[in-house]
Amino acid sequence: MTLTTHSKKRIEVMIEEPALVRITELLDRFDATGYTVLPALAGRGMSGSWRRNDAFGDAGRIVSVVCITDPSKVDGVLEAIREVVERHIGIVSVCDVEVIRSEHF
Amino acid sequence: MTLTTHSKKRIEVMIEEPALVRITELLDRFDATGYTVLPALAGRGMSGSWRRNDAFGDAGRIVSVVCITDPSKVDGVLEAIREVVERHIGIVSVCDVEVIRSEHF
Amino acid sequence: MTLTTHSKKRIEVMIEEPALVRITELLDRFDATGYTVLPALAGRGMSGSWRRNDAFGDAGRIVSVVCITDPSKVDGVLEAIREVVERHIGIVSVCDVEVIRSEHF
Amino acid sequence: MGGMLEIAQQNLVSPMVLFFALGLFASFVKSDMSVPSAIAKTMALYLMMAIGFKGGVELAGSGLTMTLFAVLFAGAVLSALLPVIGFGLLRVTSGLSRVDAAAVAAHYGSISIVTFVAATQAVTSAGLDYDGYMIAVAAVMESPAIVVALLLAKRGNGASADTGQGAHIGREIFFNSSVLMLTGAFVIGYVTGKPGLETIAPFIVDPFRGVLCLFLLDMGLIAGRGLRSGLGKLSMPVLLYGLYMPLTGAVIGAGAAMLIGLPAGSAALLITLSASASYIAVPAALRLALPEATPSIYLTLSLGVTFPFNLAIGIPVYIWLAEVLT
Amino acid sequence: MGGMLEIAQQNLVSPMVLFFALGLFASFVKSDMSVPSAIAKTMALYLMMAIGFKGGVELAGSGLTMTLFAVLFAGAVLSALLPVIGFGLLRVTSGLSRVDAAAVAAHYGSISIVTFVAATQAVTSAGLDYDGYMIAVAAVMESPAIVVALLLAKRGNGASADTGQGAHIGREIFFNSSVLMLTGAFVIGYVTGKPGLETIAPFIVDPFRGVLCLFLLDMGLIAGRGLRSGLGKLSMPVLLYGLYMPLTGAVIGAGAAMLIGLPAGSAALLITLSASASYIAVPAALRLALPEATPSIYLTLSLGVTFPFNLAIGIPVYIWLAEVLT
Amino acid sequence: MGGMLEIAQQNLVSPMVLFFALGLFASFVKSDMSVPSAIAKTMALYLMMAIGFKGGVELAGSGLTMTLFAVLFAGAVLSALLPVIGFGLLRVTSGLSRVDAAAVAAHYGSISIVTFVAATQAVTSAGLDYDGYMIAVAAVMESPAIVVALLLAKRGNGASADTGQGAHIGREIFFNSSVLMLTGAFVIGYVTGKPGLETIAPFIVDPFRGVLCLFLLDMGLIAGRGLRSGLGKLSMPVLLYGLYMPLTGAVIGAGAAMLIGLPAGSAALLITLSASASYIAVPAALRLALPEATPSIYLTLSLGVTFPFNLAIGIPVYIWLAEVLT
Ligand SMILES: Nc1ncnc2c1ncn2[C@@H]1O[C@H](COP(=O)(O)O)[C@@H](O)[C@H]1O
Ligand SMILES: Nc1ncnc2c1ncn2[C@@H]1O[C@H](COP(=O)(O)O)[C@@H](O)[C@H]1O
Ligand SMILES: Nc1ncnc2c1ncn2[C@@H]1O[C@H](COP(=O)(O)O)[C@@H](O)[C@H]1O
Ligand code: NA
Ligand code: NA
Ligand code: NA
Repeated sequence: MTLTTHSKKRIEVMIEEPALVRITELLDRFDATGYTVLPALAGRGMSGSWRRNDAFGDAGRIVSVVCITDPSKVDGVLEAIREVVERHIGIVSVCDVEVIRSEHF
Repeated sequence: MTLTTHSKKRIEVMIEEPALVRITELLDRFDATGYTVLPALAGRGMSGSWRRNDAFGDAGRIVSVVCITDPSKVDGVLEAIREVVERHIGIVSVCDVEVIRSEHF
Repeated sequence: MTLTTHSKKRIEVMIEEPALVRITELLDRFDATGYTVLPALAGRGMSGSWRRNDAFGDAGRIVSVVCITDPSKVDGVLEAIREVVERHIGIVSVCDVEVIRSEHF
Repeated sequence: MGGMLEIAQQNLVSPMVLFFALGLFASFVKSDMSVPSAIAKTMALYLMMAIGFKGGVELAGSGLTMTLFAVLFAGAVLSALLPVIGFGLLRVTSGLSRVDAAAVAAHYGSISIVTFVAATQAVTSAGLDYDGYMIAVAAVMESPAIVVALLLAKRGNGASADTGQGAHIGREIFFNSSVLMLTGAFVIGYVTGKPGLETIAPFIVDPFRGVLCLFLLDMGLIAGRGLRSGLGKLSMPVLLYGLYMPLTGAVIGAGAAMLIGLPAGSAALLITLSASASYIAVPAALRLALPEATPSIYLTLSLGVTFPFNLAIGIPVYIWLAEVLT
Repeated sequence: MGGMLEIAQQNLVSPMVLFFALGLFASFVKSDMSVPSAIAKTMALYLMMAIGFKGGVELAGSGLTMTLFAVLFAGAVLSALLPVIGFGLLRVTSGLSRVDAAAVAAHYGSISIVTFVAATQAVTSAGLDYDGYMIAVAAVMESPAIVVALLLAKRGNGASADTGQGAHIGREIFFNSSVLMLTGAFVIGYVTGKPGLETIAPFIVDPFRGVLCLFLLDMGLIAGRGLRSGLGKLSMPVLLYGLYMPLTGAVIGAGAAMLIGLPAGSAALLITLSASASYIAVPAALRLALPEATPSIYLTLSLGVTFPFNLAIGIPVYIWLAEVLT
Repeated sequence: MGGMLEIAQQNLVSPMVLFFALGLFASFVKSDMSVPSAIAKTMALYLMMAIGFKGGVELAGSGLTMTLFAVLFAGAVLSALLPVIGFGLLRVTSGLSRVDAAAVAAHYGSISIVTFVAATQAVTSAGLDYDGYMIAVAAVMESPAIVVALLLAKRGNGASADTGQGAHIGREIFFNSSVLMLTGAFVIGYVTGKPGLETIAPFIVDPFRGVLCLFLLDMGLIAGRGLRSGLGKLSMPVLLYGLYMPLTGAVIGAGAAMLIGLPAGSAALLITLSASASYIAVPAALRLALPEATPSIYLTLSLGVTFPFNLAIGIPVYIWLAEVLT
């Protein structure tokens, strides 16, 4: 690419909705500049399968939290997230991305 | 990263909703440990464009199935997915990710 | 992987919903073969935090536009997207993916 | 009871049809107006719940008669027969592939519950009555067309064998939301009768026509957008099919109604069912069972062409036909 | 007033119970029928708004009495006491861990507002009246059970300390949507009284039972799917708990009703509240406060086993019990 | 017809205002209560459909008069004029940039349909009548303010030229969902008249006030959360603008009403329209046409400050003003 881009990390946390607030508070605490929460419709994991329309309230639903952040912050954030997902239903993955406006991350 | 992470693959299948069940059954068959389905709002591809609110029922809507799985399983899964998306509307992509709790994948 | 795959780029644009049409028109203009729009539920960034259920109309909501496209087209597309997100609320990231049916991209 | 023109005129200035027109207009001026899909889906459930329940209550009042069984049987036969005719017509007149022709034909053999509901309103406005069992006929006519069309498509080798998906497809055909809600509410209405109806009438009877208006607004939006993007892709013979096939179905349905000796109101509904084309249940089933067929053809045709045609012009014609023939 | 069988039979053929059965049936034949979650959530809000408002209006008519305070107090005590009993029973009879036993017990100490609403309909159908303040009792009984169950779970070391999340959990327990809507609408109903009710009755009174039918259809779908996937994972002692615990609660609730001297209709509701198990508010609170507990156990039990039991069999029994004892 | 205090008091204990307060309260205690956005959007459509339709029916009854054209014209002028005044006031009193000042001014020139609807209820409760054409006035006042504000913003060089997006923006301004639904339903109501209204009254008339309560609950939640996060960021002069601008608009609107010689009920509505600030249509249009403006300023101000002010205090004042002046 000729356009200047910057290497960042894209953290994706799939977490049960009631515990979402724990992840977002943690991201606030670690100064992750931002995040976006996407709803999920259905899923399956070790604790069984679920569908959005087959649950009352938020319990049992998964949301996906996407946080693009600087590689320097990833270790701390992941360590903290691990603590949350160890008690709650959730999975975490990280991938490399390039971004165009580095002041946002 | 100082935190121990494990290399996995993130498979993303954009598939028309009526055929979703074919993808999830296939993932079950291949022992993919889990997957999450995200709804889409709108899109465009070779077969034209669509919007969620402009369709009745499920036909014409796309969902995104995300499955994070071990590299060793990817080939088999992709081959099977290819068969489904060859008959149905859908696209498939794979990227590398790191995960923190390998027992989940 | 033994299955033949093709290297592509996955562009992800988080953009405020009212400006979505600017991104999709731009993708049409650049002959990006397709894209998919995912809704978001909530988020936080430099311009504050938001939740889908706490906004009237579309203003204030973010959607995620995913476009998988050929590396050769990425530069042009990114440059054009940058112009849009400079005036609007939004962030852009790119990652490497492999796809199985190259005729779609 | 007045001529066709009077019925037609009365139909055209009903709030129902006008809200549909508003939706069409909004789509043509590219307005951002839209009804959330969760609401559209729930309104569809509601309309089927209401119409099914009322039908069951009616039947509980009138009891089971021979006519009931005759017309149920006729409905099943019509639903199975019309796709064969439609398929033949399409193969002869248009260049559609075997698979696409079968897919289109399936839609016209099956029924549109919203067209049916609109017809019940128009029938009532025209001063006629209809029998409760006509709702059961609607439920019966949903599925046979799909089965027949699949057989038509698979007889050739245009479609690959569909292994191991029979169970899904069967469920999609016979237990889809629409069939189950209609039949279920019908049975509940039959069991609970008038007293049951009284407890929930303020929900399923009183606001019914208003909800129908909102639903039709949404259908206008969707049909209009479908037309804008899809109309150009239809060849002239295919497009014409969207206009003459409902009339063909209507004539055959009218014949069946005469044979059975249905009263005018019910006859008008059987004719409407025969003339109407599905755009919810059948597309979903076909995406699973016949993915090779091109959705934009059958959706544009049934939702963009035939539905508006039936709503604005067809229904008055069918009512007039029923009055003349019975 | 009739015997128990008559009430039971009348209950079983009400549209409410039949739509629940339709949902169960649809889930068993694996139909794709579903109610969008946005609608289900709104219907839940609606039911609480309506029942809360009407309760407040009733209370405004009858005024504050000693009985009111007595029954509010009794409600709080029942909600705190029943989890202790349930916890003990589970620990003795089943192999559930301390945490899982506490979680299950919390659900049965708290209440199901939909069971309550269904009971108000059945009470009315049985020709009885109930007092408006019973809605306040329902609100009061939502939360104490959760607090007690958390204490039971944390007394052991089965659960790690939950640092710094107290505020969230407290809000989730005392200001959850369900408690707030019930209480808020109750207060508004009390303040605006009959004139206020008249302005919005066509929204919250007339269509109420119809909305309840649609809501119960959805609950049937969800309960059925929960049962299909979860029933096999429950051991027999746990499963039986889902049947005898409501009856245990009912008996204790009946005792409280007698002590206070409640009239039959209100007594039937207090008994129903004691017998019912939560499946909305408590699960959400526990996922936050007690994530170690296994959701599939408490959800399958309260929604899949106890809810249908109460709806079909329990409520008539509780009404009969109330009539016999008062 | 009673003094201002009486109207005010009656307004404050209406279910409408109390449900709004419940929403505010829930947001302040950080409850998780929320109304799904699909429902909020549909309720907004519903309110406009209902109010538009009823207005059209009224007009069909009363016929086209000179007053109608005079007040439509006055509405357009007010909507174009108020942003100029507001812009001037903001530029003089606050440190807002040209672009932000223009954006805020646009909101106050345009209207809030929910404030309008609430005012129609209060007007009726106060024993007054209003003319059907006032709904057309509401539709007419939606858009001119946006155009004028864009001109104000672009006269400077604070905003870059917006090339090639004119068509989108034009549609967003003149064919947005809100304008189209109001106008469309108005025309349909006019065409179908009283007989049309009768068929759908159980949907659009009877439950109207109840739906409004649920909608206002949601507005309370959203306004409260907006206030919590945004209030601190508003400077005092900007905040005060949210209180004196509605009053300024009201006085100017009252002048126009006197000039035309509107009867009290309609005058109260014209005053309310002038005093109210948009928070749905204008923000969406401005994000497209003037993305440089800061959303948190105009949203917090119009939804968090002015809307509650108008609902609780403004409307009674405007009705009293109309009664005094006409
Ligand atoms: N391998 C995976 N890929 C994508 N999503 C997953 C995966 N495993 C689990 N999930 C999601 O996370 C939820 C909880 O997973 P679990 O804790 O394994 O039950 C599931 O219901 C899925 O929605
Ligand atoms: N290159 C792409 N990137 C992202 N999504 C795509 C892409 N191509 C297609 N899609 C999605 O897949 C759907 C079907 O694609 P197609 O089969 O090409 O019509 C589209 O409507 C989009 O939602
Ligand atoms: N680092 C990030 N990772 C993921 N999403 C983000 C990030 N930063 C911002 N966003 C999303 O983009 C929106 C606007 O960001 P901003 O312009 O920084 O306020 C936020 O509300 C988030 O939904
Ligand atoms: Na047909
Ligand atoms: Na209980
Ligand atoms: Na104004």
